[in-house]
Amino acid sequence: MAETNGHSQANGHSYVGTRQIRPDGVDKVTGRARFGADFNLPGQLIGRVLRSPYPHARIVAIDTSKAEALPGVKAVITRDDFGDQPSEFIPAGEMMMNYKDVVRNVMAREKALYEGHAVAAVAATSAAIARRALKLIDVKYEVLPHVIDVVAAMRPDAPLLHDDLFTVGVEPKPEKPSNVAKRVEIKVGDVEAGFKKADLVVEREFKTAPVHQGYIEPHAALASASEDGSVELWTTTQGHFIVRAHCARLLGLDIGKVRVTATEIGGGFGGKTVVYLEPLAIALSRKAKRAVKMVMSREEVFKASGPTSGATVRVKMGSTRDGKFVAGFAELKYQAGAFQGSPVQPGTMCAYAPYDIENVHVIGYDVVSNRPKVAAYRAPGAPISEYAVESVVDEIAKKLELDPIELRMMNAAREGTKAAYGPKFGPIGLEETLNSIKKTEHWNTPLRKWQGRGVASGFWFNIGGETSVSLTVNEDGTISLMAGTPDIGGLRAALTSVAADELGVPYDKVRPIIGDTGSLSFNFLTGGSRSAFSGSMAIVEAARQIKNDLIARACKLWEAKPDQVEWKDGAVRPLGALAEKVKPMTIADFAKVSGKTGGPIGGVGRINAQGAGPSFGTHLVDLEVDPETGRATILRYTVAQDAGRALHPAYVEGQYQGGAVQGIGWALNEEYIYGEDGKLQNAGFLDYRMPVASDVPMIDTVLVEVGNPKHPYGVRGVGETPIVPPLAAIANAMENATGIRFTELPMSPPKVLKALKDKGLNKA
Amino acid sequence: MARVVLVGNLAQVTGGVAEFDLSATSVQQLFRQLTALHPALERHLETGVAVAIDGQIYQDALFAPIHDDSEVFLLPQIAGGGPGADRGPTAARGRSLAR
Amino acid sequence: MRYEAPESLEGAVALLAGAKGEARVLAGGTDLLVQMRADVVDPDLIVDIKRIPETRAVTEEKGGWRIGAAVTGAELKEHPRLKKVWPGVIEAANLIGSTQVQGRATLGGNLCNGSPAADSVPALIAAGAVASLVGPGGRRELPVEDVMLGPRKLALQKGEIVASFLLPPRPPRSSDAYLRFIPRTEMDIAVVGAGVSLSLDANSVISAARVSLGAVAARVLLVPEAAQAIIGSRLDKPAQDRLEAAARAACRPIDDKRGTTEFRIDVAAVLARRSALIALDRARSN
Amino acid sequence: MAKHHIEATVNGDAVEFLCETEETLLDVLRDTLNLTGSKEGCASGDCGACSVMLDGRLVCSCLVLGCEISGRKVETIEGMAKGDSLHPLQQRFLEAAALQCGICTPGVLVASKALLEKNPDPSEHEVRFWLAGNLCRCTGYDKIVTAVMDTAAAMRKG
Repeated sequence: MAETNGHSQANGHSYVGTRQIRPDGVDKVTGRARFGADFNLPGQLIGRVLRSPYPHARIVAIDTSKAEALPGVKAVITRDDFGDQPSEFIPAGEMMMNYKDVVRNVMAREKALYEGHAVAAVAATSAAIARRALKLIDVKYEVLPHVIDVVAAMRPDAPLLHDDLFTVGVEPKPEKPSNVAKRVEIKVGDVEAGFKKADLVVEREFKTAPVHQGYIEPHAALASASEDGSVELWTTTQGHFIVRAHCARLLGLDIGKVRVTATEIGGGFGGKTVVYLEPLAIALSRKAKRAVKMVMSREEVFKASGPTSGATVRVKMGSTRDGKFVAGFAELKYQAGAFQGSPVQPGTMCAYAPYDIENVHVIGYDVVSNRPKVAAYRAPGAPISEYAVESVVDEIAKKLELDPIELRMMNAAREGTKAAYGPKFGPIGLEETLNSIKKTEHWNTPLRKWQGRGVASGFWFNIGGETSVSLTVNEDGTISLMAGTPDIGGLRAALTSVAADELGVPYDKVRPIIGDTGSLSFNFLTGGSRSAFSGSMAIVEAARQIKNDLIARACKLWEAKPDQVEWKDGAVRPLGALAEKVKPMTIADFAKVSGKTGGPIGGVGRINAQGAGPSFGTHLVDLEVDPETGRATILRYTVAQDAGRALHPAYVEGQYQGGAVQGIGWALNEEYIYGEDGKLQNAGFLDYRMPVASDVPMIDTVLVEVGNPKHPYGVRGVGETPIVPPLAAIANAMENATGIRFTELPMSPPKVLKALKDKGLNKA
Repeated sequence: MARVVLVGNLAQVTGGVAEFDLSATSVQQLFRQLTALHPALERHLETGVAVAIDGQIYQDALFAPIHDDSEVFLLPQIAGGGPGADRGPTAARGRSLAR
Repeated sequence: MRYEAPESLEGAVALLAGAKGEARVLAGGTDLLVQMRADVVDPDLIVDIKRIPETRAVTEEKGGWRIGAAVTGAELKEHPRLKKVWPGVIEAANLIGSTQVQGRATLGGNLCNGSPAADSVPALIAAGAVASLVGPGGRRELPVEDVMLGPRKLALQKGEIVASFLLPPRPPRSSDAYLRFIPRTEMDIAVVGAGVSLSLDANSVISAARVSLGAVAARVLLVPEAAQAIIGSRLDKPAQDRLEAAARAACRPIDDKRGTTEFRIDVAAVLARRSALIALDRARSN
Repeated sequence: MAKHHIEATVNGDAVEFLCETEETLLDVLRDTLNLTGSKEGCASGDCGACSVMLDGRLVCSCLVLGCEISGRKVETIEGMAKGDSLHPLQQRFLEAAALQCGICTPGVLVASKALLEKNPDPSEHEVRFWLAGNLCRCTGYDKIVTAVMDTAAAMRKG
């Protein structure tokens, strides 16, 4: 059987690796593309949510009678419209999802656990009526003391959020409930022995503030439930199959009865992997017997959707005089928000991952507090722990008077290095990223007073996971590609290039769409930098099925044996003597006779993609500090990251640039600001200060490609690593510019000016 | 005999025993043998474990092969940008384990 | 909620004076609409003044300039001559929000929103601008520094609106400047604002000056002591130090999500000095 | 309260609609005129995803009342392409991957077109400060600014 491995086109030219125009692009530049809030149904009602004004309160009673009586109100729901869920752990990576928590986060039950927590929802014939109806719902609260900061929440006398939450991972099993949901730990070698061998030990404590993913599109959902138990749902999400599973569970529906369409998604970065409005819209629609559309306001997005953890991290590292790291200890305290499930586990595993250290011990605590439940934010947990470690690494370099890149090079993880979280690494590109930064003109340009340069490396595992795609050959030989992982940043362009190369057809003959949950088998969500990695692997499988089918059909048509034919450059070609008798048949030729030769032509790829290769990155940043105001200005930024093989270089560069700028915001100005009353003070884009176009320079990128042997094209996920290095790179640049080691993020002007004043440095 | 190492909190379930030498030739056999030694492990193996075999990380791959000289690590499952539930209510999906 | 767009000042005054419930003036709307959407205000009547000629005009008057209350920041920036005469006032007006907000935001709206952190108000006060108010009792003139009494509190009587501002005539060798501090480079509300307007005599000694600070007290401040600190000097180092000391002394800031008290005082002094130096530089060259 | 009856021009077409006083131009465009190209990211004028041209002036349509546009001209993203050829900015944004998720793209394109009509040869600084009101969280702005400057150069060559 002449199995094909043809990855290239007729003239050896290949779309993979080139900058094709994305097939879904025209609609996005003309305003035709439809995002969450752009879908409407005839006769739809508008839904709005009543949210708790208190950060912590028992909900004694909810009286919805006056709201229900308001003309135009068609349905009102509260906790009573959702059956309770047992405490059962569903594996969602390390943030174990527990449906007892999911149902409570979607609609408060016994208690409101954060300001903005949903308490009731209404559906009415207009937004104005819905808003008025909310004011008529009478909720009796018994306000309780609240706690926001993670360290405060861990104190034995702290207000308790859940009286049935006992710390897991602690021996002996505690009898008293606490806000510490879990203690996690990884241990390699003997860290105390390591510290004894160290000539230099540096220990620092760091503090980071909660930051939001900041996607510009608010959450939106449109649900239409019918009396036969079937549901149609349009929602902006990173994982419509996951949304379907959650909604089916919370509303007692068969999964097969629920069909979810993923709309175009206006940014997610991990924050749209959770359900907020979807179960409410379905419940309201079921009750009102009409479609219900719900869209969050920006204030609701900030108050009621999950930012990433604020955290306190203590790092202690030991190094020999010549710069060999001999011991790495870290203690991570991560906020989980109202329910357990912070990214502290991946945080512990990533802390020392970039380095080859014999003795590592990392402890992590998952701590609840009266804030919205944390959701993933791009390499969840890793930016925080690696910020702390990379800051201490920089301090070691300074104290040992070693070049910061050389020091990292000496300790860098390579192929065969035992990772701090256990297994040996396969081929990885950390060294190549360090070398390429060293060779840049940026690294070698001199700086002036009050200017500083910082470097830092970063790592993320990347995952594969369950993925289903389909390729269909249409009657005219054109190809319909259907993937099941929502495309946020150019996935369809990457998959189209792979499909075109695999089938030997022109790029513009392939039309990619994202299928709804009724059109494909199960897909895990877009996250973990997995969609290009797994999607392309599944497309190769689907294409293989088509090519083998066409080879079989050719053999029957030509009455030939498999070894007399081969697939090459988009056609089945006769070999040897047979070549005189018959002409090659292209995909379009087969499409014309598909009926006669067996039926419609197509292939599906249904895999659990394995072999995801980690992506390492190293960032370099120059900044300038105004000593009289404490403001930092980013002068220059370079990202070098290993992509394995860039299916579409422009969108890989885009991930590097976007992650870097999110990191700049996280490091300099972004933070959730709470008042003493436990309420969020900056729930809007005016005072939640994300970088604007004039805040940042061009972000230069270096595409390192150390192939991942476990992928047919050598691909590695690239989406998450870019946000890991910036926090420390910028902190190291600040130290380089001011001589002060800032250990708290964000390094906002008031904090910087105060530190400069304390040292009498605040003069030009 | 493959060398098997438990990473993270799993060792707490086995009373601190973190390393084993087992004759398993697949992940499914490995889980059976581990559960036979430590029944308390079964719940964890079923819902929240990734398996690294000679450096490659497998998630939910019961039939991944294990060789005689393999080095195997059982890790807390790694999820990326998506903490969303793995597969919702039917996560276990009737996976046949040690039984 | 009623919406009216009168074409005369008298029409607007009559509507506002006669309004039963809460009435609000709409110029650019870049503050009013945000507050309405956030349920901070729920007016029964909106009076759009953009169809009233005086509010939209920029005219020369008695050697100075009369600027309509509803002229937008973008229009001020494009005015051929204003920027040369009053660079400080124009750069302040142009720091209110983004390009899009510039297309709508007005000097009248910025003042009457009543925020101590308003960007254009320190520059108008430093310039010695006088607001021309029209109400049931007719027209009266009020220096801009007297219009704002405190956060969201104005010296306007019921039914009174700001129709326009008069910028006084400028002796030769005069200029102004406005600086503000924001953590980003755009899009933020001023954490501190400093406007300085000054004139030089024949041998470049400061003969007249006005200094105004924003976001450092319950209202935008005119700081006479800061002006005294530099009048009679060439803004040498001692004069700069006196200016900084006077600016610090005048500050009564609060801690809030945008800045701490200590930070605002420190930065107010720095911006007052830097703004004065720019105004001096500009005054020398014209 | 009776609704306002408004007549105006949107993308060159005469339009007629009823609107409540508190309805913004963005609400009217999206919910009444079914032009969903302009997006709501914040409804407070801080993100620019709703940018439109109002009588030739770049504004946030969420900060304009529907009843204010009586007799005036509005241009939205849906009016940017002429006939079946995209505007050079639209084409360049696709070629240069100057968008990822695309929610900010309509606002950025409308704002960039307004810039180039005012300033055919903008510096990087001028482009960045002009677009400071258009938040983008995916791209880090690099490819957007580059695409605007490249388009300006190409248009200058004619």
